[in-house]
Amino acid sequence: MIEVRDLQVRYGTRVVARVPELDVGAGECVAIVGESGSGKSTTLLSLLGLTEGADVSGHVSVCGVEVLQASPQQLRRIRGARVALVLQSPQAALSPTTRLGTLMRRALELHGITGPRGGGPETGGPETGGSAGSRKERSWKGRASKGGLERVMVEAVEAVMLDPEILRRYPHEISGGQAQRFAIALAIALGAEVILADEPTSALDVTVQAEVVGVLHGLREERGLALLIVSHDLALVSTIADRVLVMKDGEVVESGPAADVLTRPSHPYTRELLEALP
Amino acid sequence: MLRYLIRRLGQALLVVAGVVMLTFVVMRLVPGDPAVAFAGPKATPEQLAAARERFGLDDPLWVQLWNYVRDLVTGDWGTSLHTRQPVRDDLLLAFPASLELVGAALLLAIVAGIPVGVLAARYKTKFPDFGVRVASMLAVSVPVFWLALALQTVFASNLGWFPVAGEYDSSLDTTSPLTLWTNITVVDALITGNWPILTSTLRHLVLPTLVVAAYPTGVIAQMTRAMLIEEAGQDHARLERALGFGETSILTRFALRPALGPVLSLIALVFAYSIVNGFLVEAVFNWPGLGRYAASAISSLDTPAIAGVTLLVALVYVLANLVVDLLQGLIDPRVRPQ
Amino acid sequence: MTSLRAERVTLGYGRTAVVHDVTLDLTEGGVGLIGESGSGKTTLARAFLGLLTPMSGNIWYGTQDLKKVDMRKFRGDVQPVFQAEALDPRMRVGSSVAEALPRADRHRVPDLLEQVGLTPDLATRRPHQLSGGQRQRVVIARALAVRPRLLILDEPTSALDVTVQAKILDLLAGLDTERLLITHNLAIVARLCRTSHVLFAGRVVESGGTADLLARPAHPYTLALREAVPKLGGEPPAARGRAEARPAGTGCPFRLRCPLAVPECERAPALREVAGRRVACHRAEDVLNA
Amino acid sequence: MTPPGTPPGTPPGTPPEASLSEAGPSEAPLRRTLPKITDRFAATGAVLIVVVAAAALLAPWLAPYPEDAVDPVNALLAPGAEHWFGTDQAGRDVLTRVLYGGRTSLFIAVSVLAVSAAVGVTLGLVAGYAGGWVRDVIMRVTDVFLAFPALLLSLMLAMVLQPSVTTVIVAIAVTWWPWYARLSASVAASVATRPYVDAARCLGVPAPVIIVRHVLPNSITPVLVQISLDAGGVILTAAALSYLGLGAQEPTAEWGLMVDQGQTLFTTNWWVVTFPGLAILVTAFAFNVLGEGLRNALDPRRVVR
Repeated sequence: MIEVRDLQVRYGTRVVARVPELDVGAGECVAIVGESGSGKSTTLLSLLGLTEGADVSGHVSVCGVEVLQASPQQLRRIRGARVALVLQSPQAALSPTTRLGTLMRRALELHGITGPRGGGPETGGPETGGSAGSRKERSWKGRASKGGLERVMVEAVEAVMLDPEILRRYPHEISGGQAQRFAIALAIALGAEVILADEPTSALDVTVQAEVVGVLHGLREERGLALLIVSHDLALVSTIADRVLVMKDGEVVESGPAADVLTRPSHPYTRELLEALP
Repeated sequence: MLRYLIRRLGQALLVVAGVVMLTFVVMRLVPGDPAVAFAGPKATPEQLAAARERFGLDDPLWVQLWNYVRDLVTGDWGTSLHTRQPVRDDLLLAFPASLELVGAALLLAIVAGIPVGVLAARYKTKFPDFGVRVASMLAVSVPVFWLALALQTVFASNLGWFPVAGEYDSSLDTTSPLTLWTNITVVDALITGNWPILTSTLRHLVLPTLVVAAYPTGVIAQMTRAMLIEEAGQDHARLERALGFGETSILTRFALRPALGPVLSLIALVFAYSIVNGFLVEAVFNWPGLGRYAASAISSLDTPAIAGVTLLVALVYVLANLVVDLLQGLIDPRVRPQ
Repeated sequence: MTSLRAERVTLGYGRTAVVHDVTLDLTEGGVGLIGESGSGKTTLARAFLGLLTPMSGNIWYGTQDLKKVDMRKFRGDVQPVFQAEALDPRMRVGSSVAEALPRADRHRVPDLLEQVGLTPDLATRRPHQLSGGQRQRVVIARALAVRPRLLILDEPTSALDVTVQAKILDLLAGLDTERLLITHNLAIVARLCRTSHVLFAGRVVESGGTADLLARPAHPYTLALREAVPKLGGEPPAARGRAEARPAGTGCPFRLRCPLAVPECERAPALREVAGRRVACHRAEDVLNA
Repeated sequence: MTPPGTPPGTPPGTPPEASLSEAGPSEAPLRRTLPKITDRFAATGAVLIVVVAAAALLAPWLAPYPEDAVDPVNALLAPGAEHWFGTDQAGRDVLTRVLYGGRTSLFIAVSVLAVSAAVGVTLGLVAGYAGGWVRDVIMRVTDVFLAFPALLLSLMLAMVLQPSVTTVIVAIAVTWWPWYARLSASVAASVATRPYVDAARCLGVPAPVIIVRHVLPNSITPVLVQISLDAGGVILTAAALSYLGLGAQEPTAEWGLMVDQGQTLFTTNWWVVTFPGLAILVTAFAFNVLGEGLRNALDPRRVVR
């Protein structure tokens, strides 16, 4: 799903990230670990062409699209619809004056989604759940003609264990963990195949963090989504990642299967990180 | 919600009370005896005493203040020294004309300023942005009285495209007299279907409206641009980009609404400012509004009239701010009182 | 030991209380206040520093009410270490430290900086020219300048990278002052505090010896906190969807999230003695045996 | 409690850890491209102001004629080699009057801004730092003065005092300070909640010292930007007052007064009104350009840097 070779991101003459190789296949979870200023978030954003003002070179292929050569239109088509982004700051990442349901509907309409996709595990919920959902969706806006769209929305929200009632709320009315789970719900609704998560839990309390990570992990298990997580928390990513890249000062200092990196770190910086853990 | 409303109303009342006090103080400070001004320079001592009695000038200061407030509340805004009419009646005639001019100008400013601000934000750092910024800075830098004179000279006196002065062709008063309802000529003409006066008023409105609109258009465009650029730099814009929305769509569908809050506050401010700014324009175009009334009041040291105009404008300011504060909740759910 | 004690304090801003009826004793060996966002822990810290007057209840400094204490003496005894932005961005850090000293003692600035492991030449820098770890050392140096007996540490390391955190903790652990540590991080409490209190929704839900408390929690929230900390190579967490549920009205504030909740939890539990510590839970015994 | 993130937009030269409160990457392009234009704006404004100020200050040397050399024979001459801007109805050289008028305008602007910033910022800082009822009282008084239309209060004051340049300064300053009080109060209130202010309080630093040492330097930037944006407004208001006959009086050279006296001649002798009007426009524009440039360059939101 993601294939990166010799990626280099520069602001002016300063190289902020250099990644020789990064691959994420379907159903895989890869983590980039590093401290502040290591270039891990830059790497993530460059995969969607969102590093404005930066000079990006190398080869980046996401869902079969050559990101660095793609036209703005091509990029916009994969953004959201095939590759979803979950950002660090929960509520701040949602427009303050837009109801969550409105945001989701606009995103769905933008990508031409009008109803549930045929087949697929996401539409095959149990009968009772489905009818409960349709009752809720009707009470939500009372427009039967939009039923298909509403159904996608309600199912997506329920898949991340949120009450569909949340679609009527504004961002400041929900908690940090709910905001992050809603961001994931957006990915589900749009049928994304890849989720890029930039420190998805570092603004959250530990007890909430477990839930968000749990949801992400569940999606990967059940729906075969590819997951690329950026985090400063080695222990956290060790619980869900297949492979880990450790970055420091813009360079990848170590990479490999999670078990190897954690048990037999080859780079002194990785050892330092491991020792700093409680 | 109710508690917020009461608190906000209380605040507004406090400000109005302060304005009344301040007006009173300044009026007491005005040199020249209002009794002399009222009774005339050749008045006998008896006439003067009667005038002093009439205005309560011999009472202690706090009694005078009390009487002043009581009169204001009961609708007695004093008698103008130069028109010899109750100030309230004068204001009821002059204010609608000012409102007509400022209302038209502000409407123009909003309709032009906000889209132009959006355009600048969309193409920030590019040519349209540069053009909008320079133009809006020119608009806020131009002295209104000079712009009024210039437009009047060029488009009315020299080219003759628009009438030079007045609110409408006064000969129409005899051919198709206007029935007054709201005292706002455009509205009255529209309600009563008085087309000759309506078209004449609209033609007379063009130049003064343009002049009064210059400043509000400039600041509204600047504020819209600044707030939009700030919103588009927020985290949520990054998520919207990541969802595949284009820049224009992010600005108009997601950033504009939160950005409108500050713009709305600005509009309230500019509204009051424009009424006063309009004074200078009214003087040039001989528009029968508050400005013309105030100007003649000033030249005749007509304190009750000046105080009336000041109070009225302050009231409008307080009211505009109150309305805008309550409207904020409609635009931005975050400031919606619980 | 500087005795500082909160007795049934309720704290808040305006009319809204965020800390309810908390009684706390700062005893020897370091005291930890554990809580997540919204637990009221920072509000409590501000009250202990005399920056916030309780809505009800008292803070005792020795035998005196903090409201009536000679603040000059108190300030020399109790100093804060805040997490971030604790240095004036416009000021050279040397001047920030010097602010704590009487004019005659300004010459101690280089010594103080060395004491916290900084080179004295950094004194002429401004905060943004330093790294986060260096800034936090300056903050500690300033607090130490008045030779306090008690440091109130409010998330002293949570804004720092993990590798830097460890070094700041070493520094703090080596200081010969008493401390009240306020944090969400269980690991650093274990390191710096002999006793701990767990705060949830503005109430103390469990107090006791830190080691004991973390080894065998008696409150389901303490247990949940401990379990939520990811372990290297541990199992992927499972989502339950209720981590942020906040019930309205009276009753145990944790009941909607509690796996052990029973109808009885609609009634607010009082703090009671269970297995050598104080717990506010009807089912503390069951948690202990779980 | 924001844990470390990795903002890619960290400006060069900052140590990596210094980027905790960093702006996101979406701002990176802004920061990279805007300074080019803002610097151009600020620089253009500054150059224009220097030119205007120099022309005003050096008027006695630059002006081709004495300030009020009346010459009725040569009244209302059109612009030409002798009189670049023509002459007015009294035969005075318009260029000379415009140059001298700059002195009046700039003097008024500087005085008004200095007085109102001193009063407004002092009250605002106290209000913002103290909070509670102190803030309420100061802010309500401020609200009253804000509700007073600036031009109208000036008119009333100009009636109380005799019309003169000093009257204009007092009148405008009375209506101008509330803006700075309100602005600095809101900035100071947010600065007052910063941990470094709490830390200073915990060290027992007295409140007035905290205000001067910590709150003032950290809240002054937006006020300075506002002042530069406002200078144009003061000049316009002063000109308007003079235009209404309530400001500078003959024979003082003042742009508003010149427009007032020449307004009946606009159709016939355009130069008498046009040049003083343009002078007001250019000066106000210069200050606005500078203020805009500063606002963007200093970005009040990023006070820290």
